[in-house]
Amino acid sequence: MKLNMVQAINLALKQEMEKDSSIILLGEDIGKNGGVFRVTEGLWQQFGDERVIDTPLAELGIVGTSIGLAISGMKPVAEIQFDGFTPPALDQIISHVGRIRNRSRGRFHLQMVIRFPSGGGIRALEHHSEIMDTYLCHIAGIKVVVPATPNDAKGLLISAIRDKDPVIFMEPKKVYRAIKEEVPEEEYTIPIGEAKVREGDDVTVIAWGAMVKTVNEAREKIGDKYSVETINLRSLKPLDTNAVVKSVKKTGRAVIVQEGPRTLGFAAELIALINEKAFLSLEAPIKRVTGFDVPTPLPKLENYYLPSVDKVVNAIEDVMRF
Amino acid sequence: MKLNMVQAINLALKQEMEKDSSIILLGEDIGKNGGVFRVTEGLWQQFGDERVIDTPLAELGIVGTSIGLAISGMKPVAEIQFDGFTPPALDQIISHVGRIRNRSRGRFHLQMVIRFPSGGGIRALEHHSEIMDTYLCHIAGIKVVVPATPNDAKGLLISAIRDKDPVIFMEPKKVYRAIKEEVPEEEYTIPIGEAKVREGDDVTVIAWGAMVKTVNEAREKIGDKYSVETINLRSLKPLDTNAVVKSVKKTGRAVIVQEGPRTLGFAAELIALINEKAFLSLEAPIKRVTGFDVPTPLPKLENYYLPSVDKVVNAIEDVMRF
Amino acid sequence: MPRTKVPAKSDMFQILDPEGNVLDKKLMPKLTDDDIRKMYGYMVLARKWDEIAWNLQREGRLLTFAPLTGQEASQVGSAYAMEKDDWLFPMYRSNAAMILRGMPMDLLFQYWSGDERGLKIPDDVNMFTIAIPVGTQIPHAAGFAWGMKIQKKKVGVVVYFGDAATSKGDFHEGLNFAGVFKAPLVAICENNQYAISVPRSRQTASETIAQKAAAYGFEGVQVDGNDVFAVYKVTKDALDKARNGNGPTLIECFTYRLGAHTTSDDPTKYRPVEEVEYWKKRDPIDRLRKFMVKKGIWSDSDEQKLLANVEVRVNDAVKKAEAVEAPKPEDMFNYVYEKATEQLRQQMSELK
Amino acid sequence: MPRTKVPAKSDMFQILDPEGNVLDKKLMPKLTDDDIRKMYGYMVLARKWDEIAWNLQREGRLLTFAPLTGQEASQVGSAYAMEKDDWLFPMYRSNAAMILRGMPMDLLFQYWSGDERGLKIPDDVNMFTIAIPVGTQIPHAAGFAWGMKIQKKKVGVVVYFGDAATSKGDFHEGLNFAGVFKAPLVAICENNQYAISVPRSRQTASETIAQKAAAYGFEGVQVDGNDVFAVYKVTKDALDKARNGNGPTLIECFTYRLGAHTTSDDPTKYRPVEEVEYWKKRDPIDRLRKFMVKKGIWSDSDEQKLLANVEVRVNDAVKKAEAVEAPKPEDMFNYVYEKATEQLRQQMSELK
Ligand SMILES: Cc1ncc(C[n+]2csc(CCOP(=O)(O)OP(=O)(O)O)c2C)c(N)n1
Ligand SMILES: Cc1ncc(C[n+]2csc(CCOP(=O)(O)OP(=O)(O)O)c2C)c(N)n1
Ligand SMILES: [Mg+2]
Ligand SMILES: [Mg+2]
Repeated sequence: MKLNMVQAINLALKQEMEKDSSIILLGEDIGKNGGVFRVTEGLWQQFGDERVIDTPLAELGIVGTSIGLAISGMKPVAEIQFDGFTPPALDQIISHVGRIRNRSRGRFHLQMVIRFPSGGGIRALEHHSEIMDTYLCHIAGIKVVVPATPNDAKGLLISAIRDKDPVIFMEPKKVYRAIKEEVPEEEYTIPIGEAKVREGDDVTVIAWGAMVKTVNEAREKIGDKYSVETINLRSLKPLDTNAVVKSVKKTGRAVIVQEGPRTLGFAAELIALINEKAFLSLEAPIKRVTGFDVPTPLPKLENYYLPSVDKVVNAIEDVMRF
Repeated sequence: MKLNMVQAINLALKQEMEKDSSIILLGEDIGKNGGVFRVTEGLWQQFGDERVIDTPLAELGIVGTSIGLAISGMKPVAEIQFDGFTPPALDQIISHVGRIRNRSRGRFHLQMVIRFPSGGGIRALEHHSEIMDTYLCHIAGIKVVVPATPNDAKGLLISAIRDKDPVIFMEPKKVYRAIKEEVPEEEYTIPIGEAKVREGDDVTVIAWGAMVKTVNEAREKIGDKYSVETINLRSLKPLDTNAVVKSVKKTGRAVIVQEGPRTLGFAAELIALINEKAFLSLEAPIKRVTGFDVPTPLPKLENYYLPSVDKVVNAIEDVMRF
Repeated sequence: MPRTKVPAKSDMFQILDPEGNVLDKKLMPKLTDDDIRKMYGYMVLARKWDEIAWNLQREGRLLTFAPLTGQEASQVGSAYAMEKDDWLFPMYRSNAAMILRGMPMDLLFQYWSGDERGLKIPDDVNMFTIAIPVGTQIPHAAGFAWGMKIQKKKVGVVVYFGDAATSKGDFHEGLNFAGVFKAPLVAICENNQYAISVPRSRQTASETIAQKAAAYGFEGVQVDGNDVFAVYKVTKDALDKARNGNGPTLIECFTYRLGAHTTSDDPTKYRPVEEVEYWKKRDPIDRLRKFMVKKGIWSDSDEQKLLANVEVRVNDAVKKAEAVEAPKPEDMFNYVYEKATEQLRQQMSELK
Repeated sequence: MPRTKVPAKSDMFQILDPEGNVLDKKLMPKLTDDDIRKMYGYMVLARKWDEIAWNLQREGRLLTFAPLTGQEASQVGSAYAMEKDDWLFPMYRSNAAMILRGMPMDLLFQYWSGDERGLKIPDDVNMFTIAIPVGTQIPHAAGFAWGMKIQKKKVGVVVYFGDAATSKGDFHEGLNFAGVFKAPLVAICENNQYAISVPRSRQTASETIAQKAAAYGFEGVQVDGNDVFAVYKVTKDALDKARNGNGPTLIECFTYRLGAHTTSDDPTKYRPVEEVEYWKKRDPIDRLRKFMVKKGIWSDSDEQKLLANVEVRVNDAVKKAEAVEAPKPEDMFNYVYEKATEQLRQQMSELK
């Protein structure tokens, strides 16, 4: 079955909800309207108003009540309408979502998912193109997952819904309808914490979310000039440190492609880890290709801000020539 | 005049308020009560209820109205009572504080300071010992300042209040009363973005806030065994990249001591920068001594969590022996 | 002046009925015929702006934007009640109010085409930037109003937001501050019955939005938002009260969004045709025109002239906006701080 | 049943006057003498807990903690009205309610001495963990109550918070959700007149807290929080209503914190002696004792026995808490996830 990411996510939700009646969806406009990106299309019609729930416009309330719903025995899958509207929920996520298992010494845990469209590249208004991974990956006690393809999305979302810990699920909106690929009709899971590696020998290029597509295009463009190993991280927390370290030990060179602002982006953490675990293998400084430390520009300048195929190619060249 | 950090901050506020009647303080319990750490003691009595303002308990409201106050021509210095209560204000900080100059193309700017007691080490309750630097340093358009001593505090706070851009001022509460030092009575400024270096030759140890004291103690303990260069960053954003790079180029070895959780702590950014700008000088992997990726434990275990003098000493030994 | 008792939709304040008749002459605010024609002109202009912008968006010349068709009385009535020194804090759907208060239309087009330079509000326009995150502008406006009070300036502050914004903590904390500090704030909720697809009844169980003011210790008024005179009068009174030091007011303009939420929205998915038809009969522009015609201050030829005039003005603004040269990439670095930091200067150099 | 009209402190619901006389026999809830003595016992126990904990804190054996002295009726009256299956969402000052609902006192001591193991609430106690960040527990409770409704369980949910919590967005968004989804929630605001040093009047301009319920479309009641019977009755009615599917209630317990905000606080800095004296005369424990003595169901020797008994029980709890071996450092890693991640296992190994 060829599906795009929107369809793959929709199918994962539908199949899990059919199996487990404690799963409910809540968010803004996810019901009759099917979500602003149509991710929940048809689910309200199938599961009704008690399981696909339009909420008041209040992200703190959505996440805060999801905590209570999870404690009560439900399995909430909350949608935040856009990345840029997750900050109102950050207090509940930082102060509670990541802490309730710990604070209660395991009496309570949160089987819940918070999913939202993530990142730029669709020529959207202010606050509709943000990357939130730094804020979220710094928080202990939560997991952070970013699919790069429809296939990733279905398998990872099913894992996320079944996970006994709270999972943040960031859906690269640039990819939503940009890639179609074969996705199994039946359910399957992709373990959270496992990267996907496409082998190569000369240089390791690491990316996640929408940047995986950019990296793949760069790889095409480079062709046979260098043998590029690419890593699609798929989850940022927990991270597949082994895959990263093993690869860099082999290639000795690394480029990291990160969509968000540079300072304290996830690339910094990857560089720190490689420094710690593969220092002696490094033959060149690790290069990061990232957004800039400015508010995400509006569409007229967005393309100058986002990492492009050319920037990635140049970075690979730089690292190889070092 | 020998002052501790609480007194130094109090004096800076008092002197600036005497000079500039557009400066107002707002926050919870900062008036008659003088603040839970007594930082604003005596200021309500001196400046009255219209300039030292107890607000409702609402951190979003404090920061959100401060934005409006700043646009109206006031210079608000907002206090958040504890680090752990800054997350309710994160949306206003992320979505607006860092963006208003940019969004309005310079028509509006925010001359405002958000200050709060920061970090652990005082055997406090949950949410009273957190380190927020990652969340804040990732945001474009704001500045982030962390004094390590009373002297730093006075000079940096005066700079922050006079800065035409919004400044986050994190006050290491462990240091509040732990150090007394000579602080000039008259006003003076310390430029935001300038680190303070104590020279040495063998290894660079970088810290900020309360960890500077820990590092200084480690340096004492190491004595003449190694010549340690220490850097007190003083501001994290903008960062004194030159000071860091110059030092590591000289010593070839670095240890970074960070109070907060490891993953995506500010140490990661420093490692990324050193990798980029001083790769060839590095003789050993950079070592980071940090808090763990767990919710800050309650006091019974806090000391196992926080970087200690011994851990710093061990890290220096490790890096030297590499 | 009749004010809404809490909670009672039937007590909604009205002056003009849908047929353009004045319900009670005593309620009619002091407005010259010229004022009335001006207000009408702004309403028609705003609707034309929507129509032209919608087409531009369909041609890919604008980004997503939010039309206000149906809410013209609510915006023009309230903004027209403002004095020169008053300040406006808009939301993303406040084009009519912004234009009335002096925001150049070409800048608006520039902004909605994805260029931040469109939000460089001219220095002599007392207006803040547009808030996209729902409700977040309310504490800004409250703080600004409070600042006016501290500085003893007699300035009223108007902030616009939708019905769904009342569900946000920002609404609550902002209005609570305004109440405690008696800020000269007029908080205008344009209750257009929907948050995208979510109806007002799913937004809150309170019968009216106006009654939420009780929580903050000041007055709340529900007004017929399609009645430009009622909106004008209620806003003017609230602004006078604010400037006189008597604190904030919450005004609920009971209205309806006749079109889509934005250019990305298909409202037929979530609301019945009959409902839209019902509201079309209460169109605020028709209502005011009927009044003017009955009063003999408006003719068919006035109407034709106006329609031609607003079309030219909007099209001129489009032309002006589209003639502006593309922003330079460096532009994204120039307003992050007063002075670019070393880090930013370095990043800027990577553009080349 | 007399309910507070909005806004009117004088309409506050009362049953017992400060001298222990029943104002109106018809209002008196059905409680056996044994019930009443039990309630009194919990109130006295809670006060003793405070006293002993205060001293322990001064000796460095406890961290900062928040005494509830003065608020015993508000907590015991409401918690005693709960049925076995009901759930409690506490704040940091809810010790009396927590103990009454089955939280072992030694665990509380352990928690307040800085050991998270004290918050492992026993499986058979229907209670959530303590919220330190003000107001954040309100959406949790609203969500839990909503979950009970979805699961068709007849369970009422009580959440406690202070007067200042009502200023937070969490209060607003949580109660608004509760109203929209008709969750079986009883939201109890212990209005003890202060947020640390900030008086209620600086917290909000609304005359009562109870009237804030109007914003969410459900009932708000102001009750004399030092009158254990009034609190009991209002809470019981609200819980019955909740379990019967008739939605949430906001209860404002009008009370006073007789002691310091916490062990770190010096209340003489911000409030007059006379005010404290006024409230001491309305002490909820004295009031109930006077009632019992007048009714002939309490004697001096009962009092002596009770005092001795609570002292022993509290001291035993202290002993038990202090006999627990220190937590192991690894403990901080064991409950971050269901299964420690590789990263955490590595970090744990650094402890050695
Ligand atoms: C905090 C936040 N959440 C979600 C959105 C996405 N969104 C944009 S408009 C809208 C509905 C707003 O409804 P209302 O406040 O009634 O204003 P209206 O658009 O009807 O004028 C939503 C959900 C947003 N802009 N901000
Ligand atoms: C979000 C947040 N901000 C600040 C604090 C610090 N603080 C602890 S209690 C308190 C006052 C709370 O007052 P109230 O809600 O009336 O409850 P009370 O303590 O009086 O019972 C403050 C400011 C906090 N715990 N949480
Ligand atoms: Mg609306
Ligand atoms: Mg209180």
